[in-house]
Amino acid sequence: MTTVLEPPTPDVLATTPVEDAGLMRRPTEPQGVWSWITTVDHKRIGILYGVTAFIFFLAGGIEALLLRLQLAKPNGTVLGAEAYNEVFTMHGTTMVFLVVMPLSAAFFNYMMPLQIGARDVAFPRLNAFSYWAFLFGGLFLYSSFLLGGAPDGGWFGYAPNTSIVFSPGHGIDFWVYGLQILGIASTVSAVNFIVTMLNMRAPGMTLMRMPIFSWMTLISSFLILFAMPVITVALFLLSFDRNFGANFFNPAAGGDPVLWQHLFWIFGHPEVYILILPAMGMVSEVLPVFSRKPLFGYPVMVFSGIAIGFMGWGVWVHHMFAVGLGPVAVSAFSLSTMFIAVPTGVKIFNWIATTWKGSLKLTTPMLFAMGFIAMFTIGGLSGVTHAVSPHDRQQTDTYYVVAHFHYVLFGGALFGIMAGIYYWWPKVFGTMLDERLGKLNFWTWFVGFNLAFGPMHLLGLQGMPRRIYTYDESLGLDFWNMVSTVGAFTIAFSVLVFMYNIWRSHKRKVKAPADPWDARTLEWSIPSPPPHYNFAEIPTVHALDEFWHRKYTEDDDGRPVRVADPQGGEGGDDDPDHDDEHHDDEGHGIHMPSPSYYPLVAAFGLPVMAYGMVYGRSSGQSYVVVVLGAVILLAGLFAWAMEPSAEPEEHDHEMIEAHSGEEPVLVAAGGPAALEDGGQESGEKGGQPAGGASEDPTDGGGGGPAPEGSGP
Amino acid sequence: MARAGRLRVLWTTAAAGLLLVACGNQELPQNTLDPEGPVARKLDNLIDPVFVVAGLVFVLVQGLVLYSALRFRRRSDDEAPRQVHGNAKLELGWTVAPALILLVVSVATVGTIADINRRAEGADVVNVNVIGHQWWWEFEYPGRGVVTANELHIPAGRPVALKLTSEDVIHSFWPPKLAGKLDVIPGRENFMTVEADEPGTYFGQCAEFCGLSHADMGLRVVAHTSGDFDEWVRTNAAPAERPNEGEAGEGAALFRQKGCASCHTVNGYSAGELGPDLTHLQQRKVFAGAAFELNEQNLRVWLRDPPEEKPGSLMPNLELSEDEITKLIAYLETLK
Amino acid sequence: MTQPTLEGVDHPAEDEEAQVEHGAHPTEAKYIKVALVLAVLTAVEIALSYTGFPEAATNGALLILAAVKFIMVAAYFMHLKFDNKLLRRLFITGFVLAASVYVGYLLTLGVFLP
Amino acid sequence: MATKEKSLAHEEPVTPAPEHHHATNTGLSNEKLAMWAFLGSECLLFGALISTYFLYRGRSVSGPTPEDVYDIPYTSVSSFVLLMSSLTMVLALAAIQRGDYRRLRIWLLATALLGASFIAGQVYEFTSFIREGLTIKTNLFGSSFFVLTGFHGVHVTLGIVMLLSLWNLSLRGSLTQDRSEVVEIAGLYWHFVDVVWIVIFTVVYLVK
Ligand code: HEA
Ligand code: HEA
Ligand code: HEC
Ligand code: CUA
Ligand SMILES: [Cu+2]
Repeated sequence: MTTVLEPPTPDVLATTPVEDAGLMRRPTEPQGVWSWITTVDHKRIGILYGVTAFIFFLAGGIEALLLRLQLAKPNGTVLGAEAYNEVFTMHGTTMVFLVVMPLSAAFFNYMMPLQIGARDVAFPRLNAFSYWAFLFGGLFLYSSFLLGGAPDGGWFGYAPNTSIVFSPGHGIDFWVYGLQILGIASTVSAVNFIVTMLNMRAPGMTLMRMPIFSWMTLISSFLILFAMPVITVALFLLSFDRNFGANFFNPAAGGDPVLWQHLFWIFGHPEVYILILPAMGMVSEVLPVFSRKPLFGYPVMVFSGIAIGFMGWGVWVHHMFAVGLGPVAVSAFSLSTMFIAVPTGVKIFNWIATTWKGSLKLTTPMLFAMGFIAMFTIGGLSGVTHAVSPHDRQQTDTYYVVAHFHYVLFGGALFGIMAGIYYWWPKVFGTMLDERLGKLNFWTWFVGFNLAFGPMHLLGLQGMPRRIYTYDESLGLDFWNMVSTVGAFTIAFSVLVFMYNIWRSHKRKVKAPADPWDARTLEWSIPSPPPHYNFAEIPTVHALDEFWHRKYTEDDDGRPVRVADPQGGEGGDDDPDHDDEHHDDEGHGIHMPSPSYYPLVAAFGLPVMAYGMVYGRSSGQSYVVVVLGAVILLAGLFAWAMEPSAEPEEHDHEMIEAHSGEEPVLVAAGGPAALEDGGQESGEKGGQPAGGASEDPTDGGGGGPAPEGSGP
Repeated sequence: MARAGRLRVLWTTAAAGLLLVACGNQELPQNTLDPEGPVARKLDNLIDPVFVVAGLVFVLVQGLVLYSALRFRRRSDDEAPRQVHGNAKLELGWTVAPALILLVVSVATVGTIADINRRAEGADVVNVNVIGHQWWWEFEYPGRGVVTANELHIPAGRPVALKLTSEDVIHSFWPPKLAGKLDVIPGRENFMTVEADEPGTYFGQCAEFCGLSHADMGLRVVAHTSGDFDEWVRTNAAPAERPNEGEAGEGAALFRQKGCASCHTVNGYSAGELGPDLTHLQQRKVFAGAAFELNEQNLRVWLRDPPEEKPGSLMPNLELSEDEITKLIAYLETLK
Repeated sequence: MTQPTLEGVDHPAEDEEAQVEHGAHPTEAKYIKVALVLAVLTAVEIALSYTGFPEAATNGALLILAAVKFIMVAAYFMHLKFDNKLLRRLFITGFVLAASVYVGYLLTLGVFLP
Repeated sequence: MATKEKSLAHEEPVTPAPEHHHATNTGLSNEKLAMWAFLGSECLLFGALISTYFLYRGRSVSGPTPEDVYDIPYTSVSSFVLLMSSLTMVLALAAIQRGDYRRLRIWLLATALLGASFIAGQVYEFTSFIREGLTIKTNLFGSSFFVLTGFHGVHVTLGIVMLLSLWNLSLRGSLTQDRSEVVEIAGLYWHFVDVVWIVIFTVVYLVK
C-alpha cells in the first residue's frame, strides 16, 4: 500500500508532520474510490454493505439456478455430485451469511443512526472494519472455487462428514475460516450498533420512542452478540480437529458428533431470527406509512420482538428431532418451538390491524410488505408443523423443510428487505425508483417465488430428500420439480427487472423529495440523500413517530390534521434542493470523524491469517503466513489506536501537538464544504481550533457522536 | 383485482396438488402421507389434524390480508383514517387464541412422542442391526446368522426392532411408508421400530447428507409373509457354495486374486469387511445402495468402474478386463 | 449544557450517576479486604478437594464457593455492585443465557443425569 | 530513569477533566458499554468451551486421565497468582483515579507480571503434560483440556499486552487522570479473564 494517491497541496504538506498517525498520512479525498475505501461514514458503509451483499445475492442466485437446472428432470446431468454438493453448500452459506445478514447490516448502518437522530455510529472506524472483514470473508470463501474446490459439507457442516477423514480437501477449511472472519465482522458490528442505540439517541428519544426498525436492529444485534461466539467455538473445535489432530468429533476416540449439532444449532436457531427480525422491522415501518395509520400496538410489537429473541434460544433441538435424543428432550423442544408462534402471531395480527381501516396506497414497498405478511405466515405455519416432532421425523431433511425455510427466508426476509429497499431508496440515493417497473418486479417475484417453493412442500411430503444431486423417475417427482425450476427462472427475471429499475432510476435521476411518502420517522426530516453530517441540528424528540407529529395533530375523532406550519423537515417538505446551501453553512461547524486506512489494513490481516491456516494443514510452513496476517492485523489496530478520530482527546498534549496542523484540514475534508470547494481547506484551518469538539455548539447534544477515543 | 385473480389460480393449483398427495398413488413410492404400516400411520394420524389447523390459520391470515388490501385501498389523497394506536383487548385476544390452539396440538404431540418411543418387545419381534456405510446399508440379523446389504427383509405384520449404528459419518434411515427417519450416528446406538401391514417392497433412502453419493444411498424394505420370511432367513444363513470349475470357478479364483476377497465377505470363502457381504448377492434385487437393479448388464458396468457409476464409491476401479469381468460375474451369479 | 431529561432511559439522572461514579467507589482498603476473602475462599476450596467428604457434597460446596468468588470479583473489582444497572443486566443476560443453553444441551446428552 | 519519569509526571495535569461521556443517553461512555457487551458475549464463548470439557471429561477411551496428570498444589498456586492480579489491577485503577501516576505504573506492571507468571506456569504445565504423554491428539481429555485452557491463556496474554501498552502510555505521560476510564475498561477485561479462571479452576481441576 502506498501513501496517498493525489499529491497533497503544498499547504497541507507544510503543516502536516510526516511521522504522525503511524505509517500513512491520513486520507483526505472527499470523493472518488479512495474516499469510499477510507470512509468511516455510516451511510457510505451502509451502501457498501448493500452493494456487496447484492452482488453476493446474484452469486447465490446463480448457484440456486444451477441447482434447479440439475433437478429440473430426473437423473439430471448439469452438475455432477461433487459440483452439486459444492453449489448447494455455497448457496446456503452465501444466502445466509453473505446476503441476508449483510443486507440487514446495510440498513442497520444507513437507517438506524438516522432514525435515532445520531450523526454516526458509536465507533465509526470499527464500523468500517466490520465491512472490510465481511467483504474479505466473502471473497475468501469464494476464492475456494479457484483454489481446488469449494466447501461441500452443507451450510451446517455436520461433523464427522466435515472432519479431515471424510473431507480431506481444503473446501471445508475455507468454510471454517471464512465463517470465522464473517463472525468477527458481525460481532464487532453488533457491539457497535448496540452501543449506538443505547447511548446515542437524540434527546428525548426514549427507548419506547425509538422507531420499530431500530428496535428490531437492537434485538437482532443482541442475538448476534450472543449467538456468534457459539459458532465461533464450534468452528474452532472443528479446525482443531482438522489442523491439529484433536478428537472433538472423532467417534473412534469417543468424540460425539452430536456436540457439533448442538453448538451449531444453539447458534443456528437464533441466527434465523437474526435474519428475520430486521425484515420484520422494515415491514413495520412500511405498513403504517402506506396505511396512514400508526403501527398498531407499538409496545406489543416491541415486546413480541424481545420475546421472539428470548424464546429463540430455547428451541434449537427442533433441528435434531431425528437424532434420537429421547422423548423428554424432544417433547420439551417441540413445545418450546410451537409457542414461538404466539409472539410471531401477535406481530402478524398487529400488522394486519395496522392496515385495517387505513388508507392503503399499494406502492411497491407496500406490496412487498403485504406479500411478506402472507408469505411469511405460510413459512411460519410449516414451521409449526415441523415443531410437531413426530411428524418432523417424516419431514426433516426433505424438501418440505426446504420449502419452509425458503418461505421464511425468501418469503420473509427477502420480501421484507425488498420492501425496505423500495421504501428507503429515495432517501439513500435521492432518486425515485420507477413504480411500474416496481410492480412488475413485485408480481414476477411473487409468482416466481410461489412457483419455485410452493411445490417443494409437496415434493418433500412425497418423499424427496434434500441435498440429493439426482433422483430417479421411479419416485414420481418430475412434475413439481420442473414447476419449481420454472419458478426459479421467473424469480431470476424479476431480479433482472429490479436491476433494470435501478439502472433506469440512475439514468433518469428523478429527484426525490426529502419526504416522498409522507413518512413518520426522523430520517425523512432531512434532505434526500442526507448530508454528510445527517442532522444540521440534532432533533429533540417528543413522541414516537416524531416526524409525523411535527406534520400532523389528531383531531377529536382521532383523525390526522395537517399542522399549518410544519417546523419538522429540515429538508422542507417537497422541495428537495432548496436547502442545500443552507446546509453547507451549517455543516461547516460540524465535526465528523475523519476517514482512515487502518480499518481496511487491520481487516486485511484476517484473510491472510485464514489462508495461512488453510494451507498450514498441508504444509506446516504456511503457518508463518498466519503470523504475517496477525502482524498486519495488529499493526493496523495499533496504528488505528494511535490515530485520533476527528476529535482528538482534549487533554492529550502529545496528540494535539502532533495533529494540530492536520485536524482542521480533516474537518474540512470531511465536511460538505470540501465537496464543492477544495480551496476552502486553508481557510478552514484557522477557524477551527484543534480539539474544537467541545466548543462546537451543535455537538454535545445527546445525539452527538461521542469521541471514539482508544476504542478497540 | 388482478392480484385476486392471480392468487386464485395459485391457490387452486396448490389445492389440486394437495389432492394429488392425499390420493397417494402407486407412482409415489416414498409418499409420507400414505403410510403402509402402523408406525408411519401414527405420525400421519397426528399430522392430518395439524394440517387442518394450519390450513385454517392460513385461510384466516390470507383472507384478512387480501380483504384489507382490497377493501381499504386509498381512493383519494385526502383520506384521513382514524389513528388507532392499538387495542389491548384485541391484542390479548390474538395472543391467547393461538396459545390455546397450540396447547391442544402440544398435548397430542407429546402423546405421540411417548407412543413412538416405546421399544417393540415380545416374542414375535425381529431384531436387526442396521449399519450405515458411505454409501450403502448393512443389515445384520443377530442370532440368525444372516448379513445382507441394502435390502431389509422383514416379516409383514410383525414389529421389527432396529438398532442403528454407523461405521463412518451420520446417515439417516428412512423408509417413508413404514416409519419416520432416525439418524444413524457413529459412536451412538439408536433404536426404532418398523412394521409393514402387507407383504411388498417399500422404498427408502438415506436422509442425512453423508457426502458425495448421499443421493445414491437408497434402500428397500421387503416384507414377506411369515413363512416366506423364515424361508428367506434359512437360505441366507447358509454359507455359499464354491464353484470349482468353468467360468464361475475361474471367477472365484479371480475374486481372490483381484482383491475382492479383501473387502467382501462370502461366507465360507472370504471375510472382507469394507464392502457389502456378497454371500447371497443374488437374493437381492438391487445393489450398491439400491442405485442399480441387480442384473448382469449392471454388474458389468459396475465392475468396470464403480466410482464412475456412483460418485465417490469406496469400491475402487480395479482395472478389470472384460474377460475377467465376465468370469467374476459368472461367479457372482452362483451366490444365490 | 441543558438537555431534556430522558425519561424511560434506564439511568437518566446525571447527578445520581456522577455520585455513583465518584462517591460510592470502594476504597483501597475495601479492595484488599475483598482480596483477602477471595484468598481464604480459594484456600478452603483447595482444602475441600483434599478432604474425604462425599463427592456430591464436596462438588456442591466447590461450585458454591466458585460462585461466591465469581460474584465478589464481579461486584467489587468490576464495580457491578456500584455501577449502572444496565451493565449488570447486560452481563447477567449473557451469563444466564450461557448457563441455560449449555446446561440444556448437556442435559439432552445425559451429562447430569444418573 | 527516575528523572525522566519525574519530568514526565510533571507534565501530567492534576485537575480532573470534565467527563465527556455524560453526553450519552445512559451516562456511560461508549467504550465501557462496548466492553461490557463484549464480556456478555464472551460468557457464551467460554461457556461453550467449558461445557465441552464437561461433556468429554471421563469419556476418553484411553489415558492419561486428569487424575494422572493434574498437579493440584501447583495449579492452586498459579490460580492464586491470577486472583491476586485482580487486586493489583483495582489498585492501579484506584491509583489513576487519585492521580497517583507512579503507583498506577507500579500496579499495572505488577498486574502484568502476575499475569505473565500465570502464563509461564501454564506453559510449564502444558509441557509437563506433554512429557507425561498428554497432547491435544492423545484423547478427548487432552483435546478439550488444551483448547479450553489454551483459549483462556490467549485471553490472559492479550490482557498482558493491553496492560503493558497502558504502562507504556503512562510512561510517556499520555495516560492521565481524566482518562482513567481506559484503565477501568482494561481492568474489566482483566477481571473477567480472572473470573473465568475461577470457574475453570473449580470445574476443571477441583470438581471430581
Ligand atoms: C427466517 C428464518 C426462519 C424463521 C423465522 C423460522 C421460523 C420458524 N421455524 Fe424454521 N427454519 C429456518 C429458518 C426459519 N425458521 C431454516 C433456515 C431452517 C432449516 C435449516 C436447515 O436445516 O438447513 C429451519 C428449520 C426449522 C425446523 C427444523 C426442520 C427440520 O430440519 O426437520 C423447525 C422445526 O421445528 C422449524 C420451526 C420453525 C418455527 C416453529 C418457526 C416459527 O418462528 C414460526 C412462527 C410463525 C407462525 C406460526 C406464523 C404466524 C403466526 C400466526 C398467524 C398465529 C397463529 C398460528 C398458529 C396457531 C399455529 N424451522
Ligand atoms: C436467504 C436465503 C436463501 C435464498 C434467498 C434462497 C434462494 C433460492 N434458493 Fe435456496 N437455500 C438456502 C437459502 C436461500 N435460498 C439455504 C440456507 C439452503 C440450504 C443449503 C444446504 O442444504 O446446505 C438452500 C437450499 C436450496 C435448495 C436445496 C438444495 C438441496 O437440498 O439439494 C434449493 C433447490 O431448489 C434452493 C433453491 C433456491 C432458489 C431457486 C432460490 C431463488 O429464490 C434464487 C433467486 C435469485 C436469483 C434467481 C438470482 C438472479 C440472478 C440473475 C438474474 C443473474 C444475473 C446475472 C448477472 C448480472 C451476472 N435452495
Ligand atoms: C477396497 C474395497 C473393495 C474391493 C477391493 C472390492 N469391492 Fe466391491 N464393494 C466395495 C464397497 C465399499 C462396496 C459398496 C459400494 C457402494 O454401494 O457405494 C462394494 C460393492 C460391491 C458390490 C455390490 C454389492 C451390493 O449388494 O451393493 C458388488 C457386487 C461388488 N462390490 C463386487 C466386487 C468384486 C467382484 C470385486 C473384485 C473384482 C470387488 N467388489 C472389489 C468395496 C470393495
Ligand atoms: Cu447416507 Cu446420506
Ligand atoms: Cu430453528
